[in-house]
Order: sequence, then structure tokens, then C-alpha cells
Amino acid sequence: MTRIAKGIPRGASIAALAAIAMLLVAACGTGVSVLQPPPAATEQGKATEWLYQVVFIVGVVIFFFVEALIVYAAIRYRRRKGDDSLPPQIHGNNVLEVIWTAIPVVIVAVLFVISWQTLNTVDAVSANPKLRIDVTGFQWQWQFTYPDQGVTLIGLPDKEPELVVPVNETVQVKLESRDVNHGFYVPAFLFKRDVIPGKTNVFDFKATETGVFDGHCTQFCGLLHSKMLFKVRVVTQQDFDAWVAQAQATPTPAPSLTPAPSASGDAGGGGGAVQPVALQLTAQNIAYDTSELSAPAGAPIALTFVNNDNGIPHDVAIRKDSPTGEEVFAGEIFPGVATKVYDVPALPAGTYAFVCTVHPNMTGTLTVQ
Amino acid sequence: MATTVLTPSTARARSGLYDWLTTTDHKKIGILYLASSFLFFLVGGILALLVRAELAQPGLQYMGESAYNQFFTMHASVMLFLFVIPMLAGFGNYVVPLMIGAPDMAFPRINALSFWLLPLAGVIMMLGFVLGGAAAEGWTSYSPLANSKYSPGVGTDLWIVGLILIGTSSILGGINFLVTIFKMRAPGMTMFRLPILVWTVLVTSVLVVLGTPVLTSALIMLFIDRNYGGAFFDPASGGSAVLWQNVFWFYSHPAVYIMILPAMGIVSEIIPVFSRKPLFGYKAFVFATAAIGALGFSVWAHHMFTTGSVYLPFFSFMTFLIAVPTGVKMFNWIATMWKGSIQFSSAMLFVLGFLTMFLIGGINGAFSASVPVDFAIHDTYWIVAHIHYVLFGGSVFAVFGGLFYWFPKMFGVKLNEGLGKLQFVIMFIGFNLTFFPMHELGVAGMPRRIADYSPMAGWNDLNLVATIGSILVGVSVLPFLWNVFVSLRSGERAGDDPWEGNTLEWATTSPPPPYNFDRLPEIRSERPVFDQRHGLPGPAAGH
Amino acid sequence: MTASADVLVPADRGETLEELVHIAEEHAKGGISNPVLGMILFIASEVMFFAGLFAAYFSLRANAPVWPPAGNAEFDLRAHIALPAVLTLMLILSSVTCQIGIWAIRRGDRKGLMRAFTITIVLGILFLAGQLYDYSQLGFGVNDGVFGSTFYTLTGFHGAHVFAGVLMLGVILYRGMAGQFSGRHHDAVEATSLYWHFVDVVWICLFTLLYILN
Amino acid sequence: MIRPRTTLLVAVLFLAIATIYYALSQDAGGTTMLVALAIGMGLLSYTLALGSPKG
Repeated sequence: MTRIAKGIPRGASIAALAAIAMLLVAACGTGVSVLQPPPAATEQGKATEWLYQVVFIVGVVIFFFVEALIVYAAIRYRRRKGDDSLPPQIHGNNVLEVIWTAIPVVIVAVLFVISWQTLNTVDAVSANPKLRIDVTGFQWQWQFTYPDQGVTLIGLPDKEPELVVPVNETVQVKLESRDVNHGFYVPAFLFKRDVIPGKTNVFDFKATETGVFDGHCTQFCGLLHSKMLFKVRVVTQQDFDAWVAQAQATPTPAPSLTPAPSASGDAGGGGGAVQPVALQLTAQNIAYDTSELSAPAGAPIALTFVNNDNGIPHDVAIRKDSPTGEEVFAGEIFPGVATKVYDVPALPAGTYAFVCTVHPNMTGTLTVQ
Repeated sequence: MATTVLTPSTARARSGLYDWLTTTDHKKIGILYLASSFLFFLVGGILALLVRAELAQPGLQYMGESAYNQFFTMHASVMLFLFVIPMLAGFGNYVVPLMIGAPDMAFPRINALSFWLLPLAGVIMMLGFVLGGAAAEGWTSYSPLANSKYSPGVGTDLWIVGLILIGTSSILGGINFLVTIFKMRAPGMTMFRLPILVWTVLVTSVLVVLGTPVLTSALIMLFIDRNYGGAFFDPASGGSAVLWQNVFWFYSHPAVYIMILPAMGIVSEIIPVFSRKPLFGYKAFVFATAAIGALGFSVWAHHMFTTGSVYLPFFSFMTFLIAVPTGVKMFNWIATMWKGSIQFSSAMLFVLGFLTMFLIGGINGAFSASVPVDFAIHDTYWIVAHIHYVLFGGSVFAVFGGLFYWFPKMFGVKLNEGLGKLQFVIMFIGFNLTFFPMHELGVAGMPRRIADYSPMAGWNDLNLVATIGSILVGVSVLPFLWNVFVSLRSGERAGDDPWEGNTLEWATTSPPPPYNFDRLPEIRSERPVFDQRHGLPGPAAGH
Repeated sequence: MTASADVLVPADRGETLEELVHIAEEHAKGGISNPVLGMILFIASEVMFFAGLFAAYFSLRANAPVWPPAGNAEFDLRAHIALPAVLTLMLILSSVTCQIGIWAIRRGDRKGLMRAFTITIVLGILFLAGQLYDYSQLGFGVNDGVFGSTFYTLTGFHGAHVFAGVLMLGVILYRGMAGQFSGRHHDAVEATSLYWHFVDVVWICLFTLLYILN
Repeated sequence: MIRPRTTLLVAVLFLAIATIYYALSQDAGGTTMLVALAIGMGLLSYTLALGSPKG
């Protein structure tokens, strides 16, 4: 009994030594980074990164300490062949229970306090940020609006939008959703915030280095969640000013999202040699009302497109043969509820697909004979 | 101890399929629970393999986004609601009345109803696959995505109905357990002599009885939103998207403890037996279990840190606090093994696997309690790693440990130890190969629930490793199926008490008679069978 | 750590044989009967079911700029309070008659139980009919924003519970006529009455909240 | 084992949590559920303690 009793502290110290040794190996391994987040690219991210390191080291030490105890106990006290003796029947020890309740309480209390402090840094919102950006999420793209600069960008399936911001300046992001929950996440910022319909979330960041960083939607938002990507490009103030000037000069790089006037009137125009054929298509609940349209060959088409999805942008693009085929026509993207008439040029006979550029799952077949 | 042989006439009076379909015997219902849950484990496992196959490389190779979203949604729904929860309820059903020396559950017919609701619910949920697509909003079914506007398919409605049925089954089961534990204990089986598994089932049942109805109400509100123009979760009509998360997680966080506490109970039964020592700190264990149950109800919003609409420090603090009773349990398990005489049976190996995996699952969970760190890892593969370390590395390893431990009691034959160890080794390696790399993917920024990722993101190798690991996990189930098959046909006869157990189920025959006990040993501690084997301990008989 | 610090023997061991016999006797007597205990646990569970619905109600109400929401004069339920008030009194009365039935069967008075429960069932059915009529008079539906959704869901699910209660009372009545209850054996009656009282209490909360504090 | 009245401390505990929660967050929904939980817990533990055999 006494021999074994002496064995406990020895075992524990061996375990602790092993844990520390392994930790040192892990920490000193130059160039090797295990379970490390990408280097933080914002001031807020650096605070989180520091906190992550603290939690990580505490976690690793606890893991190796406890795991060493498990392994040591399992090996040291394994049953030898032919050993039928009953080990000492120890029912418990109140001192030990208090110790291994109190120590974790202290550890989690410390972690809680430093987490709270870091949270105050990360979550702080400035009253007068240098730049404001309104981010709107919708299935399955992003729209970035610079209200003070009058610049709007919107992503398309083959062209993810790029949020351009100046380095070393406080940028305030306002998050809103037009439909379902989304998540605005930039791994290099070590930060995300949900984008929730009916609720506006605001956060600040101050980028500390230039570069291009990937961003994702992290809150599952339906069919093409995995395609809801964006990039953040951090540039110097001069480059940013130049970019703004260029963006303001070119009328919106991506299709505009300004609500279309209800356009039944301005449709009649474009009378050519051949009278256009009138077709109608309605988008509702992220779906077209029909999957089959047909039109005569060689005549232009006046396609009345009714978007009944409040706040959700749709359009009609016509592509050869299949939804991924060569594009022969792309209508303007506009949010509902609104109606627009697209003047589709005359098409040669054949099979076409019509598809919503924003929602590639909305498709149908257009037969031209 | 002499083996009592049942007289064939009474045992075989009513047998066959009809008997299994109409039985109210808790042991048969328990076995039905285990069998049905295991079938759903295979279904959920196949769905998981499909998901992993698609993620092995960037690009969409085998399925479109629509199928992928259905698969991961149904994988989680099946695994959580039709496998883990019923599997543990199955153990409870089989073992709890035996452990407390009762002839059956308090309400045998309600017990049968609880079980039969489950396969019905499972079939209803699965029907979506053949009726135009199963639910595809993730098992959390966040609204407004789950509203009819964005998810018009009937699959989501079937999912809701199935889940309400499962919830009803759980509530009835929970009430049954509580009444059984409080009212049906044998003389001498005081509350502080209950085996720890019974305590964990007790606390779990409280969580089920008080938590599950909140989920039912949430699902009903969602159903009304979807089908009758309700506006609960529809911001466009004055509803609130965050409200869904509040009511959903108010149940679904305690549900995590519903899925782990009985597993901890199983572990707490197996370690003492194979260490030949009593459980270290029995009362500390009971209090820790109760503390986890109580705290479990005040941490629901730690799933919602990134919504910007919860009071963060409150939930952060409560979440950190849960680590304390969990740590107490871990140290008590280790202290139980300390100075013991540990036998590496298959059951014990799975439990040792549990300790290691659950340790990781506890530590990587604490990362999320730290709010800023959660901002960095929430909804990434880190979380996928965390839940699988807890629910697979934790609960599933404990489930297999429990199956190896109680199989002899259920069927009178032991499972093959060699095949068991083979299964453990493959499963342990496969599991870690699958889920450890997900930590790295998570901190690198790979979001969960994506069907595809950019080949330039640098996630290719780790995803391939994870997929290879998942195949190993799949393969590891084969030796088990073979093991059950050969053992039932020609397994080693077990006898009444093959492991030198502590608790009352080892005092009866294997399998036990319909009424469980011919006679009970005297109950003077939490280990009546141990006391009987080694002589009753009394104040005078201290070692 | 030394051996003396180890708790070798739990303190609560070593009862005498008489003590063991006493424990066994206590078990035989055993507190509340299983069906009644099960019903109370079920009621605890129902409390949480309604908690979810009430949580939605309070949360949506707290989020709304004005309550009841503007735009529909019918949302002012205080104008409709007369019929619901009568229904409330009927439901309270039915709880009283239900309890009278319980007291009767405890005395072994089977006829008294039958009489009291018949009145309870009639009151319950009248309540349901009155509520359906009330629905038909209201100028909004379940699809009228959060107000309609919460109102119909809360009262509708309460109504469903009343309906279930009426069915249970009917079963009790049927079994009572078959002579299945006595002064000693009437657990099912007790359990059903507890459920009925619970449904009554929920209605009083609903009435207060939806009609008076609207 | 435990006197039924003592178990009502569980209800008090959850009422305390609900109060603290409301004071910090002013969240009506969560507070409703916590208060109901106090009632449910109290009812459940009180009856279980009252209904179960002694010991």
C-alpha cells in the first residue's frame, strides 16, 4: 500500500514531465504549425489570435497531462496473467475531489475573464469609422455598398465580389440579409458574424496588412451555400482612393441592384421590321413559374419578367443548349417586387435554356422553332 | 454461483415474431431499441460515407448540391435522433430495471409504444427521399431557410412530423424511466446505492421530459409557418429568425447531454468492473451528473454567439462552468483505474478509447466557450470535429463498450474478443484519421455544410485523409456485424456473471427470465453482486 | 495520500435486519401511485411545451413596435372579451365539478363520480364549441402576422388539450360505468383530474395574457 | 432521503438563473423558458421526492 501510494506522485510527475516535454517539442518545432489559425490580418483578429494561443496552450497542457494519466494508469495497473488478487477497494477521497474541482474552476475563471476582455476589444464599435460598408447577403451572393462613396458591387456565380478596403483604417461593416440566415466570415480576420434577416449586425475591423483574403458564407443558407464566396482586398489608402474613383467612373462594375421601375410602359418601344413576340415569365419563391417556354425563330422576343420575390434579385439569361451553355442573352438583375421587359434579340431555331444568373438552380427550357 | 436454468415450458410458451411485435418485456423492447438504432446507425453511416466521398476532392464528382444537402441533413438527423438517443434509451431499457432489481418498467405498454413510434418516425423522415427530396436545411433547420418559401419540398414537413413523433417517444420514455427509478427499486436500493448508469439515465430523463417539449413546440410553430401562413420565424411578417434558434437550442443543447450522459453512465459501469475497484468518488459523480444536467439548461445560446443577439458573457461563463463537473468525472474515472487491476477486454478498450476521445472533445469544446475564439471557429470544420469527438468518440465508443459488456447478459453468449479488438483498432485509427484533420481544416477556415470547396484553398490533402479515415470507420463495422452473427450462432457460453460484475443484472441468469429475478441478493451498497461474491461488508469487516 | 484518507466504507452501510424489513415495508406503501406520478411528470413536460409557445409570444411581442400590431382593429381583443370570459368561468366551473367527482370516488361514491364527470364533460364540450364560435367571429386568421399566429397557436393548442381532456374524461366515464373504480382503486380518475386542472390553469394564463393584458 | 420541500430549491435555483439572465439580457423569450423550467423542475422534483419510497 505505501509503496503504491508513493508511486502516485511519481507517476503524476512523470506524466507532467512527459506532457511538458511534448509541448516544448511542439512549440519549438520551427516552421511546423499544428492547429494554428492563419496569421491575423486585422487588429481585432490579432487579439483573438492571442486568446486562441492562450486557450490552445492551456488545452494542450491539460490534454497531455490527463492523457498521460490515462495511459500511465492503463499500463502501470494492467492485470498480469494469473493475478486474481483484489486491489485495494478505495471508494474515494474528498480532498482529491475538492482539488480537482477547484483547479478547473480557477482555470475556467481565468479563461472566462481573458475571453471577456478580448471580446470587448473584438466587439468594440466605433462611433465615427473611416469607412462604412453595407453588406447584404442573399441566396447565394453578396452585395457590397459603400454608401458614402456611392459604389455598389454585387457578386455573380462566376465572379465573386471583392470588398476593397484601406489598410490601417477602421472599417465599419453593417450586415443585412434579404432572405435567409447567412454568415460573413473571413478566416484571416479570425472573425465571423451572422447575417440575419430582420436584424442588422454591425462590427468594426482594422486591417493591418495589405493582401487578398478569402471569405465565405458560414451559415448554411440552402442549395448553393458552398458557392457563396467573396474576397477582401486590403490596399493602401492611395490605391483605395484610386479604386473608388475608378469604380465611381464606371457605372457599377456588376449589374445594378437599384429597384426597377414597374416597367409595363417603357416596353412597347423597339419596333423593328419584325413585330416582337410577347412572352411572360414570373419568378416566385426562388423558382420560375414555368419550365417550358417556346418562341418562333427569327423574331425578337419581348420577355416580360415579373419578379415577385420581395427584395430578392433575379434575372433571365438565355444560354445555348444547357444552363451552362454559351450565353446569348442576359437580362438586367433586379430585386422584387418589380417587373421588367427584356428585349431579347431574334434567335435561330434550337433549344435554349433560360436561367437566373443569381440562382443557377432556377432553370427552364426555351424552344425556338 | 450456480447457473439457474429456466424451465423450457415457461420460457418458450410464446415465442417467435408475434411475441417480438407485441412484447412489453423491457428486455425485449431494449433489444428492439438496440437493433433498430443499429440499423439507423448503418443508414446514417452510409449517408456519412456519401458526404465524405463527395468531399474527398474539390469539385462535384458524385452528386449535386441538392443531394449533398439532403445527405448531410439526414445523416445528422438519423444519427442524433434515430441512433444515439434511442441506442442509449435501449441500454437504459434493458439494464435499468435489472440494475434496480425491478421486474419491469413502470409502464410496460407505454414502453412498447415509445419504441414503436421510432421506426415509424424513421420511415416518415426517410420518405422524403422518394417524395421529391428529403429535408435539406441541416439538422438545425434554421428558419427562415426552413420556411416554405425557401424550402418548399414536402421533405421538410415529413422531417418535422418524424421529429415530433421521436420527441413524443422520448418524453414517454423519460417519464417511464423516472417512475421506474423512483418507484420500482428493490428493497435496500436507496438513491445513493443506484448504479451510476441509473443516475445518468435519471438525469437524462429529466432533461428529456423538460427539454423535448420545447422542441416539439418549436417544430409545431415551424409547421404552422410552413403550412398555414404563420409568421413566427418570418421576419418579413414581423416574426423573428433568432427566435427559432432560441427555442431550438433550448432543447438541442440539453439534447447533447441526453446523448452523452448515459454514455458516461456506461463507462462508469465498465471501468470499475474491469479495474476490480469501486467507482472512485461515487457521490461526486452523482453531483457532477446533476450539475451537468442543471447547467445544460442555461447554456443554449452558446450556439448563437455569432448572431449578435445574445448576451455573450452569461452564456460564455455558464459554458466554461460545465467543464468543471465534466473534469471531475474524468479524474474520477482515472482514479478508479489507479491502483486497480485492469483487464483489457474489448469493452474496456472501447472505454479507454472513450476517455481519450472524450477528453479531446471536451477540450476542443472549451475553445468555443471563449467567445472571440468561437467567432473564429464557429460553423467551421472545427465544430464538426468537436461534435464528432463528443458524439462518436464519446457516445459511440461507449455504446460499443456497452454492447460488448452486456451482450452476454442479453443473449447468454460472449462476443468474440479477437474480433472486438480488431474492430476497436480499425475504428480508433479510422475515427482519428477522419476527425482530427478537421480541426486543422476548421482553423484554416473551411466552413461546414459545403458541398464543394476551391482546389486553391489548400484543403485538398486533409479532406482526402478524412475520407480515407471515414472508409476505415465504415470497414470497422464489418467485424462487428460478423461478430454478432458468429457469436449468436456459436459464441462462447457466458454464464450468469462472465465479467465478475458489480450490479444486480449479474445476479440473475443470462438471459434473465421474463420476470428478471428468482431472488435478489441483499443490497447494502452500490455493488450488491460484488458484496455477495466477496462477503457483505459491514462496519466490522473493513479491509 | 495515505490509506486513512481513503473512504473505504460508505457511511450508510450496515442496517440491522429490522431496518431492512422497515425499508421493504416503506417500499410496499410507496408514496404516490405510478399512474398519478406519471401524469404529474407528463404535466411538467406539458408546462415546457407551453413554455416554448409562450416564449415565442413574449419574444415576438417584445420585438414588435406596438402591441397589438397596428393595421387591424380586430386585434384589440378586449372588445371581444365577453364570450371568452363566460368560457373561462365555464372552464373554472368544470374544474370544480371534476374535483367534486374526485371527492365522491374517494368516498367510494361511484354515482357521484359519474354525475360530476358528466357535467365536466358537458362543460368541456361547451367550452370547445364556444371557442370555435369565437374563432368564427374574429376578423383575423392564423396567417395575419405574428399576432394571428401566436393567438391561434396558443389558443388552438390549448383547445387541442381540452379536446384530449374531454376524451380522457369520456374514457373514465365509460370505465366508471363498467364499475372499474372504487374508493381504493381510482388512480386513472385522479390522473385525469390532474390533467384537467392543468388545462384549466393554462387557460387562465392565456385568458389573462391574450384578453386582459392585450 | 431528501425531504420533498428541499427539492424546491431546484426551482429557486432556476428562478435565480432566470432573474440574473433577465437582468443581464432583457431577453423575454429565454426568460420565459427559464421561469417555466423552474416551475417544471420544481413540480417534477417535488412529486418525485414525495412519491418515491423512503430511502
